Amino acid sequence: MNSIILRVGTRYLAGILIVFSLYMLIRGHNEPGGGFIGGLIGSTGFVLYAIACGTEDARNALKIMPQNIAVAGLGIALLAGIAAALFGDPLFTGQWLFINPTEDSKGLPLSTVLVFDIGVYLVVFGSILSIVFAMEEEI
Amino acid sequence: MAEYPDAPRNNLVGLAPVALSLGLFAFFLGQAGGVANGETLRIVWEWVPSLGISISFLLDGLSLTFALLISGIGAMVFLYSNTYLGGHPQFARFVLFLASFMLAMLGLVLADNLIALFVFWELTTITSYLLIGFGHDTTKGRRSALQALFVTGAGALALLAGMILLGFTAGSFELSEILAKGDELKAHALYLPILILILAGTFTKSAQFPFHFWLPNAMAAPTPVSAFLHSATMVKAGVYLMARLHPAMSGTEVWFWTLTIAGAFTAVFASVLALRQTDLKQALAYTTLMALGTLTLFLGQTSGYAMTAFATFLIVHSLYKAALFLIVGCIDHSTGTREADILAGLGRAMPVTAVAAALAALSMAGFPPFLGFIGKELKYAGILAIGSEPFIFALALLLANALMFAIAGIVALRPFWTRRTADLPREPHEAPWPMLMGPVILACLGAYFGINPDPLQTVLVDPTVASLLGSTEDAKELKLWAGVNMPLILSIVTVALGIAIYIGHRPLRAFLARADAAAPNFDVGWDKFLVGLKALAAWQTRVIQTGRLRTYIAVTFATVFIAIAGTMIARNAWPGLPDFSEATWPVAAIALLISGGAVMTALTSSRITAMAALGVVGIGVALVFIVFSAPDVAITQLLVETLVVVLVAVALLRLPLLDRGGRDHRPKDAVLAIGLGAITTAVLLAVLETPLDRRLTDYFEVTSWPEAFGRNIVNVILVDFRALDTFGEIAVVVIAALSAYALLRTTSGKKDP
Amino acid sequence: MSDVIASALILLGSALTAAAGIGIMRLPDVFIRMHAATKVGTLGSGLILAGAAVHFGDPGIVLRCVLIIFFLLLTAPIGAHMIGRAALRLGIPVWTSKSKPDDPAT
Amino acid sequence: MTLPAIVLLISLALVFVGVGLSFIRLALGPTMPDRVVALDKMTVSIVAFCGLAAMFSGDPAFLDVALVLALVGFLATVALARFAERAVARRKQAKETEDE
Amino acid sequence: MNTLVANIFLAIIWALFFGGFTWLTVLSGLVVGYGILWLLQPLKGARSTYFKRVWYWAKLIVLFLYELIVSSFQVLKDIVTPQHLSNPAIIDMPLDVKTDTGILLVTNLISLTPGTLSIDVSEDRKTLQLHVMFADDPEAVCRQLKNGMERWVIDAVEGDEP
Amino acid sequence: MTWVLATPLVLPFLTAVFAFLTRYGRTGRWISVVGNIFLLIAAIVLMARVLGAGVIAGQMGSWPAPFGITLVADYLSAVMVVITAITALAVSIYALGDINERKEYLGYHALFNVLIGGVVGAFLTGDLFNLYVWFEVMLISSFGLLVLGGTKAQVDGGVRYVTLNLISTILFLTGIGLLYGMTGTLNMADIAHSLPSVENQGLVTVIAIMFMVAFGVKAAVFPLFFWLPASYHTPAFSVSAVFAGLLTKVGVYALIRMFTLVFDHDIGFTHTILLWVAGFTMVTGVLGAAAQNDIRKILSFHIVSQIGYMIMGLALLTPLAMVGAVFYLVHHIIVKANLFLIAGVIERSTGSTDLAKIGGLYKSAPLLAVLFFIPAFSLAGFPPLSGFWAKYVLVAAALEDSSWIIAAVALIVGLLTIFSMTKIWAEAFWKAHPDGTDPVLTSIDPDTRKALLYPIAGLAALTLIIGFFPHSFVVFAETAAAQLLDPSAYMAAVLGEDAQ
Amino acid sequence: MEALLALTIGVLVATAVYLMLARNVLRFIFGLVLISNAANLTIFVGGRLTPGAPPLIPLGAEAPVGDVANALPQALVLTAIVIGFGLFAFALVLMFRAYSSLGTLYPDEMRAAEPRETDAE
Ligand code: NA
Ligand code: NA
Repeated sequence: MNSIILRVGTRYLAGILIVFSLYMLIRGHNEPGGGFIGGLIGSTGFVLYAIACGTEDARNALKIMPQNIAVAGLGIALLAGIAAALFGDPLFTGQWLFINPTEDSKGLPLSTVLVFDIGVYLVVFGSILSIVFAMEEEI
Repeated sequence: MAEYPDAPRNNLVGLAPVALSLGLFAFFLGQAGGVANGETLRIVWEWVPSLGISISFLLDGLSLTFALLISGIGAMVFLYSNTYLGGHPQFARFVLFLASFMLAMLGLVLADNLIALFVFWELTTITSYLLIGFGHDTTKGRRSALQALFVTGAGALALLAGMILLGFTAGSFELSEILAKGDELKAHALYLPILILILAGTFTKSAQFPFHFWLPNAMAAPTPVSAFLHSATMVKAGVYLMARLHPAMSGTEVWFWTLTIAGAFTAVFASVLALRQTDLKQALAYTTLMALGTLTLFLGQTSGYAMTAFATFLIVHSLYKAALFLIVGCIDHSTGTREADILAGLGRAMPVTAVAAALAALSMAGFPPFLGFIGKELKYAGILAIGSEPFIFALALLLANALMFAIAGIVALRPFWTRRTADLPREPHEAPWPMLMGPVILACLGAYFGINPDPLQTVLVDPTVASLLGSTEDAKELKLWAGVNMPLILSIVTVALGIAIYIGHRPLRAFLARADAAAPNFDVGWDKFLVGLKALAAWQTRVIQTGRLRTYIAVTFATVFIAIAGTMIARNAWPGLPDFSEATWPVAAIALLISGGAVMTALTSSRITAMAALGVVGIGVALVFIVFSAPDVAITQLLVETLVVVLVAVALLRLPLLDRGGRDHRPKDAVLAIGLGAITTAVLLAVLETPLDRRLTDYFEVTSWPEAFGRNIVNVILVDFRALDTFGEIAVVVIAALSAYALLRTTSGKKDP
Repeated sequence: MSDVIASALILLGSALTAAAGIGIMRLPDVFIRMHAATKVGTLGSGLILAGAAVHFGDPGIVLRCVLIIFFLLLTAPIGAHMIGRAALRLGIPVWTSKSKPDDPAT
Repeated sequence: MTLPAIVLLISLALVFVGVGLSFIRLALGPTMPDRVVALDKMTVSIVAFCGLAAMFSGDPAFLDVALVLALVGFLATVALARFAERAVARRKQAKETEDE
Repeated sequence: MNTLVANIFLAIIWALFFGGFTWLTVLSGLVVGYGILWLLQPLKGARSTYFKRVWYWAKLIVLFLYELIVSSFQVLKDIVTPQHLSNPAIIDMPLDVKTDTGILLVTNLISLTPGTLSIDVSEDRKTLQLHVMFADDPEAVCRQLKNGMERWVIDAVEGDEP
Repeated sequence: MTWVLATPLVLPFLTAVFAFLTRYGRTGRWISVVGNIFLLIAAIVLMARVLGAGVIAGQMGSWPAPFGITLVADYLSAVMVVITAITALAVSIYALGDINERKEYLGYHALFNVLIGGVVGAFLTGDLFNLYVWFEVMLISSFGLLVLGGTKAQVDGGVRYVTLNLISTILFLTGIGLLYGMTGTLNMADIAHSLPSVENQGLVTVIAIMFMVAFGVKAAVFPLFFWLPASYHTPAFSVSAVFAGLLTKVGVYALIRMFTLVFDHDIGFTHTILLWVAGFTMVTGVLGAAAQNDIRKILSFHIVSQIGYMIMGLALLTPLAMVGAVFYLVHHIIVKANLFLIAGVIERSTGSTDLAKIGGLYKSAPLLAVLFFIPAFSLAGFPPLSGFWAKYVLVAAALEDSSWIIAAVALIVGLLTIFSMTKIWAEAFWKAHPDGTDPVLTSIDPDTRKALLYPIAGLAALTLIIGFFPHSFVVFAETAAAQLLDPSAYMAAVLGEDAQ
Repeated sequence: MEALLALTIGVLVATAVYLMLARNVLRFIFGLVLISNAANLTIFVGGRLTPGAPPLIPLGAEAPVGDVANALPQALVLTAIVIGFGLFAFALVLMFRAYSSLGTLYPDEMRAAEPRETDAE
């Protein structure tokens, strides 16, 4: 797209969108957000990039083939579910680790549930981009 | 053989089944003494006990007679084939099929479980199909194979139904138990259906009128197959089954009339048609039909004479018919033709064959002192024992026998003993001994048992009658001279009439050819049936699988509508009048927005309007989610809606306009669409009238934070409570992406990044 | 006090939003309508969110409202630019005061 | 802490008026960009709607919806505008001014 | 230097998203921002003399808001009056602002202030195509924008450059 | 031990992920084979446990039923999983010779294994929405597999397949929404538990009919089967084999599950409709096949016809009929998948699947003739092959139930099936090749040939085993049928004993 | 409230079906989007409607305060939306591809899989 305004705007917006998407991902367990929403927002960052600067640039920026991101995300989500086996629990039983617990809070949570949500993020992100990039390359 | 000069012969493949059948023959012969003394041998292997199906074998007189015929004639046919077809590239297959057939046939006649019997029955059908299809290179060969398979297969399905009903009615599939319940069966309401279904199976298998037409066509098979399957064994499977069930099912009016009339008619009809044939094998095929008719006729009776006649003629016919088929094979093989009008004067070149043929033909014609004579006398005795209208049936039999007499002369005497008038394709020569063994032995047996019928009587006939009637008491004696009686008189009339027919057979044949051409032809009917079936299939496919996607979609939606609306009406599940009192104006506005967007999408012929209108609907739906407290869903909805617009906008760049001239007005579609919309609303309103059970949500609300450590309950459901759903869902997303990518790139030639 | 300010902001904002809608309906061509949509509309939404910020008062929420306004101001003109450019390239005639009234670009 | 409900209701009504009018413009067209502008305007109005919803319920969660929409909503506008523009480039001969 | 500024910018955004500055949010924001900039390398931007221009930025924002509110009434008036008051035209304005950010700011701000709408920037970045609602005197509109909005932006964004 | 249930579900997805990420080399295909071997092992372990325990259930995520998602295996589920694993292994081996590197690069193995994962999930889940999700997984991967290769026929077939299946999907989803609105639960056993207390029982029937139509499209019953004959002949042979074997059966499975466990309140209405549907499906399918002249099209229409038999078993709903339905289901998967695999070999050795253009195989490729003969005549219901028992039990059930018409239909359709199978046999095998050539298997390169023929031979052997030793299969099917007709054990395993 | 949305869903279904029955598969795609929305709304409405209270647990509380909206249908709808998007994207690409390789968007003219009899023979 030969629009200078859009290109320059994208320079900022794409970054903001991706930061925002990660934010939505991480806080999703407690506030609106989560892997889906995060992945959707993150992908719009690169969709915008592709529209403004072309898919070649967007692919270069992304560096990894979006399909691989998506499939890896699926693998991560699955491994997060399988991890429960190590603790003798059924598939997709969340495993939690609270770092630095205090009196009034449980501490910083690390969990397979979050890993699962990251997998979801990557799947949505990678999948949308592989479709949009491929379609963009058709026109 | 001339045809396959390089091929090895008399190898293991060819001789093993000879040994096998001889061994079996010896085994069965060994059992003969016991059987004659009324012992029965029963072997049971459980197969599917929970369905009452076992592989159980029972050897009684009837089975033994058949088993000996099958294994004995089998041995000769195998020996014969080894020369006749030895070296043929598909000889091994042929032998395999033929041996399988023989074993299946033995299984059939020995089986004591109806379902096991059916299994063997069908195995004979398949092997016969493969054997008839030996000449698979020709359209005719394939047609004949299919015809035989289809006709007998159709009968077999009826038979299966009959057997199942019989088993259910009798409470067992074991024949030995069923036969003990004859009176119960005959009194049962299902007796008639069972009888009809079973007779459908046996009549097709035994080529009774009007299912006779497949048998002459099956002569496309190699001659040993014809000799074995289509005269001595398989076609008699139907007869066997009727005989097998005779004790349980005979004696009713319907049994008597059906079998008697069908048998008599087939006998006469077939022998008339036999006379019309000029191909020796075809002529024999029709005489086989006559024999089967005769056997059926006798099975319609219950008298001792009839049963003895049945048993005797069964054996007689197998002996002479197998011999004659093999002889025709020798003639064909030797001269290259089977045309009755050409063949003549072979006696000098083929003396052994000629003698064997003469012996067999005399037995067939019913000359004393051959076994055929005894058989014929018993037949007349049996027919005269019929309770009602015996003379009509006797007349029929007389006519059939006379024709048989004439045909025996035409087929087995004329080619050898008349002067040659026309050139033959090949100069005749005697067939090699393995091919002569069978006919000679079989023909001699016919003569031997005629003179000395006692062993036959004790070993086979009496036990068979015992199987049919329960005891040997009523079995009649086999003897050449029974004094001057009605049967003898009929025999003399038969001979006289036979000679007359023989003399006048040429003009008679010409007349028959004309008559036949005028009469309905079942073989042509078969073709018409196939054409009709294909036409029906094609018509149905045109109507249903039209190839027009729009029709498919319309039918699918119409089905949905009819199914739901019909059920709503049938079950009166309508909701009460909807209650709009709680509706607020913002929600009404949103509803209006969504509806407006939807209607605009449906009616516009502009793509960008459609896209924008879709966007409006998406926004409206997101507003619903916002108003009713679903922020996560609203965000997702808005994001997805945006991506939908982006993707559609990209795709549309390459796609043409929505309408080519003229707008898209479709009133009929609109009716269906409105109907579906209305019914959806109705069902939903009805559902909303039931109170909602919030158990699940209540549980999620109280456990979300304490146990799953999340305060966004929706997200906790997604990643924890129902993570498996979410996992499946992301799999959908990944695969959608991979599929879409693959679709765009498989052949587009674009390089992958 | 804050409620009064918030109410004023919200009412003003929503009035502008409605006005923008009227503008979109009434103004004679796509370019002028864009003026209404892009700025009056954006300003209206911005004011409502400003009202929300005042209403809630919580710093986190205020920041969020500020971000929303910032993003609106960042993206709305880019969108307008894209539409305007397309309109121009489509060759849609610009309505001028010399054009016939109520007969905008066709 | 609660605003007078009447204020919110009036605001809501006004926002809906804006949305409704935009929708009419979207339906009327007549040109492609007109429709895109209308949709864009509606998107921006929804941001306002989210703000109102947050105040109605007292739950700031709805502001997250507004945040997302403010960031992403213009993407549809961009895509549609680009479509309008390219569609013309692709069919120079065809008179594309009047939509299709 | 550019990268660092952008990095901080992203880190702040990140922290804002989490609703406050704690060592955890800022630090993680810096890390995340770094990752993203690494991802976006082909898009290098952001100037280095950012802090010096805080003053100009403040001025820009205030003046812009003033413009926005005051001149909105022009459009409003046109909307609410029965007659169309405007006299629109497409005009070309020469651009002095050079940097990408500058161009974006100028065009966006021009678009946001009622009465003017940026349509396009030419490929050579020298001309800005505008739609002006009240174009009785195109020259004057042009001059006003160049001395106003563009000047402020150049001061804020490109202050160091001649 | 819930992992007995979860492992067969997880394995295909793991296989898919690893096969995709290694698709640049040839590793992917072997990962697929090895993964499916593991799947078969896992399925057999599951079967062993089910044989011991009757019904086993497990709660994913440790959340109790009906709140969390239940995986549950009764006899029917277990045998479906085993048969799925067998088919998957056979097809993954076949794919070694059938799928080119381009398709592998584009993700064939991922699509295939995810499809298998979806099928396994559908068989094991005890949750209605989760069933929807697995249906979607299957559907989307089948979309991808169908069009992979991108020929015109594939794309066109794809359009037909996709549009019609999407309608069913939406209907399914709507049905779930409505059922949830009535019962407030998604666990199928729990729904079955709650439905009797719904006041408007007529409405329950309406929803039942919605599900019947939705699954009817998936199962390809009359008059909803259009998509199947329009598309199944277009993709790669391994793909149509797995479609033919498994996909429609999942629809049948879902019908069986829903109309024994959940919707058993108005049998006089629902199952009468099913019986009519079964009859029409049998007849229209078999007549459709009779009109075709391409092997794959013939086989495709026969899928429809044979689905009718399975529905007939469900519709009669007697113990014997359910035995027939279960037996038919299992038998048909093996046989139909195998026939499509064989069609692939026929195409490779003769150059086409159009009967007019091929021939001569009986003479020059007797091994293939044998391999075809077994499943073809099994399909036609000849004893002692597996199809005979399937047909026998169903006909016996119909006769036992005095349902004369459907019994007659079943028998006549069986006859017409013979007609179609012999048509293929006569044209492709008996008839000489119209080119005068003698097609031979040795024209296929040895590695490919092995890859193609081993799975065919294996499936044929299975057909023979079931045919010759049907007893244990029948006994198994009897237990499966008993579990279906009296779901108390199922419900107890899912909801706990006290729920009864 | 629910009744009003039930009506709206009816309108969505009707328009969607009308579109899906159209000659042009592009309209089918549009119809698909509409009917997906209808299905999602059905689930949402089936779970009953609660205005103004998202299913979130406030900081410091163990469970939601007061009556909040039914979270389960929301999760289901979210799942359905994403699945629907996947299906939609594929369907769109398929139609796109169908046009580029078959040259038409009218399925009545795409007869590669089920050729007309005249074409076949
Ligand atoms: Na129930
Ligand atoms: Na039940």
